[in-house]
Amino acid sequence: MAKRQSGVAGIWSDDQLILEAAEKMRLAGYKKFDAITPFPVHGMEEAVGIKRSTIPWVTFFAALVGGFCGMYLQYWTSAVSWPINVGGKPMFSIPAFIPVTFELTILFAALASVGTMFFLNGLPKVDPPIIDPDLTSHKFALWVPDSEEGYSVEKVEAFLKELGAEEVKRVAEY
Amino acid sequence: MMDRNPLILGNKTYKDITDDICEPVERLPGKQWMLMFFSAKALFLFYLTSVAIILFTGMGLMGTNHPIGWGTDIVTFVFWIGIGHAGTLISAVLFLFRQKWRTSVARSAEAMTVFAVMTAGIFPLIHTGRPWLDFWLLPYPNQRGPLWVNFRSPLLWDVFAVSTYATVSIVFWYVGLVPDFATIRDRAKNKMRKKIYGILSLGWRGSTRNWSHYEMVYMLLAGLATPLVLSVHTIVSFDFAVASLPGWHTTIFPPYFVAGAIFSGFGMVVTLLTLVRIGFPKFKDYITIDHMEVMNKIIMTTGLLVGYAYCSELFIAWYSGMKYEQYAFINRALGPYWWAYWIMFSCNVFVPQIFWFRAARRSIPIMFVVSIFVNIGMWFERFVITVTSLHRDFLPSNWGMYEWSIYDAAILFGSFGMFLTLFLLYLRAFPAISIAEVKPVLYVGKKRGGH
Amino acid sequence: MFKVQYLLKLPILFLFLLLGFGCEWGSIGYNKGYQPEQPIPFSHALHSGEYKMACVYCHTQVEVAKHSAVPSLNICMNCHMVVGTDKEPIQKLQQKYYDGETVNWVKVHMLPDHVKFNHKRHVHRFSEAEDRYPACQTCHGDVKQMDVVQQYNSLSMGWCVNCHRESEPKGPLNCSTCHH
Amino acid sequence: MEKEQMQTENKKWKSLDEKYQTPEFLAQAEKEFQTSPLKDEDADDEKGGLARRQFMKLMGASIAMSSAACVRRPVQKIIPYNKRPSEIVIGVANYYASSLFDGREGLAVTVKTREGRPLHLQGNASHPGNGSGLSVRGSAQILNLYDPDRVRTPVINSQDSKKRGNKLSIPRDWDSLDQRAVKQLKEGDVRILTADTPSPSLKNLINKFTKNTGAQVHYWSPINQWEILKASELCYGRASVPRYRYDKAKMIVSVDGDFLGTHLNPTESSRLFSKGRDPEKGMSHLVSFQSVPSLTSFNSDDNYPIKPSQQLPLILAILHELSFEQKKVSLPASISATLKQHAEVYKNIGMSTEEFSGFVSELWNQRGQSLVLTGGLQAKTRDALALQIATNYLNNLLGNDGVTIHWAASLNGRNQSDEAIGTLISDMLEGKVKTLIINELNPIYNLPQASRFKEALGKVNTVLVTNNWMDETAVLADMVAPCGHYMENWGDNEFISGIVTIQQPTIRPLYETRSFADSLIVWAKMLEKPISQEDDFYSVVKNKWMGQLGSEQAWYDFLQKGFDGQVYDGIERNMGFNTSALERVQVTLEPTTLELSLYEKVAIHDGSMANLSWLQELPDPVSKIAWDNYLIVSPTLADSLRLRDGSMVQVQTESHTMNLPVYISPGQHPESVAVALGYGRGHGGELQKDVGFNVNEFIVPFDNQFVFAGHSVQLKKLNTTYMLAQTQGHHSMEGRDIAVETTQDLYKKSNDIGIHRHKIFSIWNGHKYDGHKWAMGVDLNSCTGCSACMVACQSENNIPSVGKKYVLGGREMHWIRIDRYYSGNETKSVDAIFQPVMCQHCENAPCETVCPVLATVHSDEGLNDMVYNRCVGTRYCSNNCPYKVRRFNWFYYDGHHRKEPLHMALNPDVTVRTRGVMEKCTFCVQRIKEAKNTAKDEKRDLKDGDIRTACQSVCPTDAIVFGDLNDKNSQVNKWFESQRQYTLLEELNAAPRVRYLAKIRNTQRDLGGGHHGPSHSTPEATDHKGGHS
Repeated sequence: MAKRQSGVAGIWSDDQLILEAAEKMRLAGYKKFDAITPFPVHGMEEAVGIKRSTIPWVTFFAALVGGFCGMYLQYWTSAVSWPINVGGKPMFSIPAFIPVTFELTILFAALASVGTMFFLNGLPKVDPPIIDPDLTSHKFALWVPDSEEGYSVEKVEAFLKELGAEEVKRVAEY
Repeated sequence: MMDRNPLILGNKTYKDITDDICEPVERLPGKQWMLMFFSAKALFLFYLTSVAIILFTGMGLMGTNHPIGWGTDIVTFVFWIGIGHAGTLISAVLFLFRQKWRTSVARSAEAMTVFAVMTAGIFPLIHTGRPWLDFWLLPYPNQRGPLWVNFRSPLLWDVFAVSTYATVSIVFWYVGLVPDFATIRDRAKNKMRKKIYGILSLGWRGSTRNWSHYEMVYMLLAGLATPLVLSVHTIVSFDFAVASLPGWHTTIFPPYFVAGAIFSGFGMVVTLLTLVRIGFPKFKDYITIDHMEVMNKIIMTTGLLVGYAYCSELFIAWYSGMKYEQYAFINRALGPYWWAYWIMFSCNVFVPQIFWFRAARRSIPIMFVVSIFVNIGMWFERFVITVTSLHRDFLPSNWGMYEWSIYDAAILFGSFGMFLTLFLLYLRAFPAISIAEVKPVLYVGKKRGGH
Repeated sequence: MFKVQYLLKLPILFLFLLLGFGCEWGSIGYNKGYQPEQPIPFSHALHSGEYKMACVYCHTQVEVAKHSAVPSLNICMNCHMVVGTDKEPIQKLQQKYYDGETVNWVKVHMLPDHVKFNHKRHVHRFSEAEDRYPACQTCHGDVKQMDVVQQYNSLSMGWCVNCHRESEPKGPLNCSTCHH
Repeated sequence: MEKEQMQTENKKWKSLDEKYQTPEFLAQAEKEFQTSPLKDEDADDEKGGLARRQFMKLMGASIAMSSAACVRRPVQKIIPYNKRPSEIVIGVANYYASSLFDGREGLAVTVKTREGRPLHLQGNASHPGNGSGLSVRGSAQILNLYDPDRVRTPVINSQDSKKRGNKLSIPRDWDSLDQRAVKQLKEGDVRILTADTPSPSLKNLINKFTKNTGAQVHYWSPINQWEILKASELCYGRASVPRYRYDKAKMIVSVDGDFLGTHLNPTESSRLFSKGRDPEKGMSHLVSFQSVPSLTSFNSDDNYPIKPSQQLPLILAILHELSFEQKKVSLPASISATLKQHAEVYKNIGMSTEEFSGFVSELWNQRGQSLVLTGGLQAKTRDALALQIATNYLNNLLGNDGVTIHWAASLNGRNQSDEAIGTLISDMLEGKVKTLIINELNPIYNLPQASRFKEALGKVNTVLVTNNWMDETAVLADMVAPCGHYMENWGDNEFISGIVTIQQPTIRPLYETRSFADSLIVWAKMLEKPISQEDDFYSVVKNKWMGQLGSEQAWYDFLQKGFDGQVYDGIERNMGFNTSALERVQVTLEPTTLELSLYEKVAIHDGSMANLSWLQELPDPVSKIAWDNYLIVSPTLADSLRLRDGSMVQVQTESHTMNLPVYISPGQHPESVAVALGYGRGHGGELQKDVGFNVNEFIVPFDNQFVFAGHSVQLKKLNTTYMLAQTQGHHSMEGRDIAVETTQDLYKKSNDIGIHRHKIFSIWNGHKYDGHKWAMGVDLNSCTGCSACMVACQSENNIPSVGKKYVLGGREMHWIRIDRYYSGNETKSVDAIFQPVMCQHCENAPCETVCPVLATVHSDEGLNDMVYNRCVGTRYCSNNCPYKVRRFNWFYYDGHHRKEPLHMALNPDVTVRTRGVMEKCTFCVQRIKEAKNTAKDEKRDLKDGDIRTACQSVCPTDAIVFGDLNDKNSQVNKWFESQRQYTLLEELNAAPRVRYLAKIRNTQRDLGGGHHGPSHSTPEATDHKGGHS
């Protein structure tokens, strides 16, 4: 994601049509192409050939760390660092320590998930170039970067037109 | 399968949706909005002044006293936190249940959550005797030994619960907003606007890879927010339930509080959305009368749940055989604060029963009035729990009355100024309906128009 | 106690730094090293160091009272009726004494009003216990070397508490030990 | 623990040397305290100090943050002594034995001083009178000393002498005042109006002064016992007020004699009374007939509300029953006719014939060890003298004279009468008086217009007042000579004949004051008619006692011990009774349908110390109302007039009409109402101004006496209400086992107090307390509810007073409060039970668990520590405290304390709390530490009794005991093992370290209260706490 690439984009204005086009493109052997849509189009992931996101694992482990930190923080401060007799309760009052443990579990998990998402999606980006302003409103695009195996502008342009793109754009930097 | 009404009315295209929703953000505010905003702002400034006077002079200006250590501040805190719950519930729980109708109302409900939690969060901070030392509630390393905090105190659980809830709510809300910010960015004609929304959108593109991670995270957040939202009001209820007072020390409190929170939250959503519908007539196609009806059904249901909780409290007090508990509940209903109890009971249990009638459920004026009653009732519920339990506890020699002062009123009503100011600003600056979420449900309940 | 725990502390420390309250971690704000100028340039280095006068000669009540007390002027005059009368500060001191006035010394070691410290107890403890500490120097530093007295320790609560924790037999760690 | 230091450098205390009294010197002296916790800003930065504190208030948070930026703290200064007095060690308290008169009774005290400031008072434990006990007013004398409204220099008023209206007060020095005074004194026709003094030396001086100068002295005080004196003179031939031995009496009958609260010497009386009330060894039987509910009636075993007009008939009915019905005695014929008329008065007070005859039989059976007591303001009807004579006769018939009533050990300093001032007034009116000296009396306030005192004052050329306040009388005087306080002046006091207590000053006079005795010496000398060889009263006292005791060493021993002599403790025989006195026993007071009594309150008395916030803020032990007086009406009367607490009524007697708020009290007779004196002060202090209502106009001058009770009165309900600041709004226990009581018979039978003992278990073993384990026991059987502990606690722990407005708002700050519950039939007579409640120091403290910042935690000795400086003020602890003993600083309350010189009364060992902080009873942890330090210094273990908490040490009845539970022999351990022991709210398992001993009532009745009582009453409309609207 790091470097900007040049490439070719084909633009559709119907989500059903671009879904079919993406399917065809994948079957035609394109691997690095991507669809750009204003909203998540149902079935597009399979059409473009993207595997299930791995973020749940991150969430799971972050939750474990959060829970552990929460409980350990409370254990250490209450029973190790400075044990104080509070209300005649044991120093390590496990039942009373559950709520904070739980909250930290959730907090760690949520923040880690979002952080990972940002990381995987390369966000935040400062002022990235866009292909077409309508792609976040009502148009849909298929984008083939120059890193695609056997990439050539003309070939891709032709293929996109063949797939029914309403407009094909050459993009210098994306 | 039943035929269902379309979620979005009118023959809209994707572009129409974008245009409709972005419109309030892109045009200059109307007179109506300005009037409301400046009224709210004035109230907000009044609120800040009142808080400043109280901080300067002392908590003694409020009505709290001995034996009633908690009053308007805590009552209103619980009230606002409760209101916050509907937003997360709509966006997270209904998301998990795949309730597609949530898409039109989720954004505003979430915004309401965030602002309600912000409004609520002020109260525990200012209710202390020395608010400038509130940071002592955080377990940070210090030069006092180090001296930590008491993790056994429900107030500390509150610190973690409310701050986690605020954080996760804001993150959830913001994650939802990112694609919409990108939409506004791309539509922007003005450079400044493009820049601001460009920063807010974090450079969102909308590629399928992005959407794939995004949807996954959205679901995960929904999954995390659901137990969180339940835990938060559970923990708020622990402030009372963990204490030993008759009327507080009750195991029913967590579910009772959560039900009450959903109840009051939906009440507030209905209040706000009826106003949004009036303010932005185009939104009527997105926030349809069907949406409102569904929410009214929830209000009625949760109202019954709350009513069940009231009755079960009374039953358990009698059944427990504990004289303090029995007295506390007799005193609630028949003691000096009987009026608060019966305001609570009527507003929360009796009034929503009108929603058994379909006509009432679909009548904007009726639902508006009912939602206001619900919120009044829910404030009184917290008042009843907090004040009437404290004012007569174990030793009759200590019994007393709450000394309601003008500062209590100022703080209570002023907090609405803060909330409304934020909400009105939000309506102008942020897309009030989730653009990216509404589009996929455009054709729900409709035949898809071919090209 | 256990070395492993020090390792386990690390993630917590990290969390705290994240919270951004690390600023109170050091001895910042506790005036360690505070060394104000005094109205009369009294030198502990001279009196206590060179002339080897015992601390209690002037701070008479440190062994019998909570407060160590800065000596009243008549104690100064025990010697300075005759000693050093040619020096200007001594003349000033004498003048004040005869006028029935007193000297407004600048307070160096300050505890807040809500801390009740007992000199007597600590001095006895330090000089009578088996693991003898130098009674005054432990907290006040080597005053014998100081021309102008300076605050040697942070006098923070953590500093107090750690000494109560680490010394044998341990000092009490109740809140009411110092605060009431 | 008490270290009574000998006073060696006497000159320091009583030097009249002006050098020590210049304002500069005083300012310097105050600076000397500035390193103590009293002042938190440096003294030499006077302008900046306040601004900085404001800044701290506002910007606490930013300061806390900015500490990270290494900002230098404010520079503080240390200001050492020039020459340190040898007895002063900074930080170590000195204790001095002394004595003072609290306006009602004389008390031997121990004065605690720190760095030369008196801080706290306790009773002198070895004194046979009040012992370690101290009255509410006694403790408050500390505040009196530092009262900011005291007159600070001699004052000369510019007066229109005819009208006596003050135009201008000019502060002067003593020289000019003395010269003016002496000039007037030389004119002759001098009168002195003063209260009788218990000081033999002063009395001697006064006598010499009158002899040498021809002045006349009139002994009077507003609340005096002339009728007792007169009756004893008529009956026994000697005028004295006897000392009653409540400890020796098996049966005590009080007809409006409130000996536990306001009559004569209540502190000593309470002490003696409680000695005869041991449930294990046998208890006296106290029967009260009261026209005003009082501490005595609430502490009685059986009580009957009566009207003032029934007092004398009741005594006569008893005599009738004894002689004519039961034929135990035979009476002279002269009185029989009178007796017959009133034989059946008991029926009017709700007693059946059997009940009354049983009561009289018991009295007869206990003859020789019983006591019938009448007196007090409530008994000052027009028949007051007849009542006393009849009572004396009854006691005589019962053989109590000389046994339970000691005439040999009389109460001194009470030889004063209404007649004396009556004579003075008529002399003044006749123009026989040229100069009048009024010593520490305030007749303008205390007397009604009808006494014509003000008018008479207009006919006096010169009025000289020796007083500490510019009060109602002083503003009308030509000269005011401030006379100083007990703690500034020397003296010797013989409160009880046979035992003389020393009065040592413990501070240099704060202002330019001079005692009355010194003034007399100076004036006599200037008149060239000296009354003593010595130049000052100190020398007079010292020489007198050195001579009497034999040596200087004996004098120092006297100072150290505080008193000398013995109290008569034998049995007087052959008292004789002059039956001719019985001729005066005539009932002249006609009963009416509604009668008014004036009475005095425990704290306010005649209003002479009304400027003290501690006394005003103290909830009255009987009504629990602070900052006001009110008309007490019975519930029955309130019902018929539809009155509620706080309703205003128009009160009309023959002499006066005014509007008063109503307080409904059980234990009041339906045909009798009462209102307290001492309120509605006009001059003499900021604090007392417009507090309550001045009801002195209801006093009626009649036949050489002032009549306080028995006035026929009419009430009219007004449609306004008034806020009464009551600290306790609910008076029924609601059937809960809170203040537990049982009857002696039941207790003896079952050895059990009849409450449910809960089985309590824990799921873990709990913390161990291996060192000390502090605990407190409170004996409800001894506690009379006198509230001395509340004021002592306030003094010891720097507890602020908050004022009426905030008491109304439920924000009073007392760390120990006395709950008062009623039980029984509220319309007839009720039982009341008092329960002191302070922090219970629970082992499983509910407050600690909920504090988020560890501001309240447990110490390893089981104390519930409250750390003010850690508290952020969530008030959660207070909410979760089942006993509601925590108090919150809603504002900066130290404002009043700081009004100089009140800050000097602050105890430096206890932190002054800031705004927004919770506080509560600490078990006097500073005293625990002090005692531990002393024990360590002496290289010994702590003994039981080394530590006495402030409340414990002033309790006249020893109802509070404090100690170590790990010490098997400690007193508190014994109490904890007692059969009567119980834990308040035991079922909550908070495991308090305070336990109560149940109250035992020596009665045959079935007690209504406690668990026997009504189970659940429906809550009524409002709680009164926080006032009535």
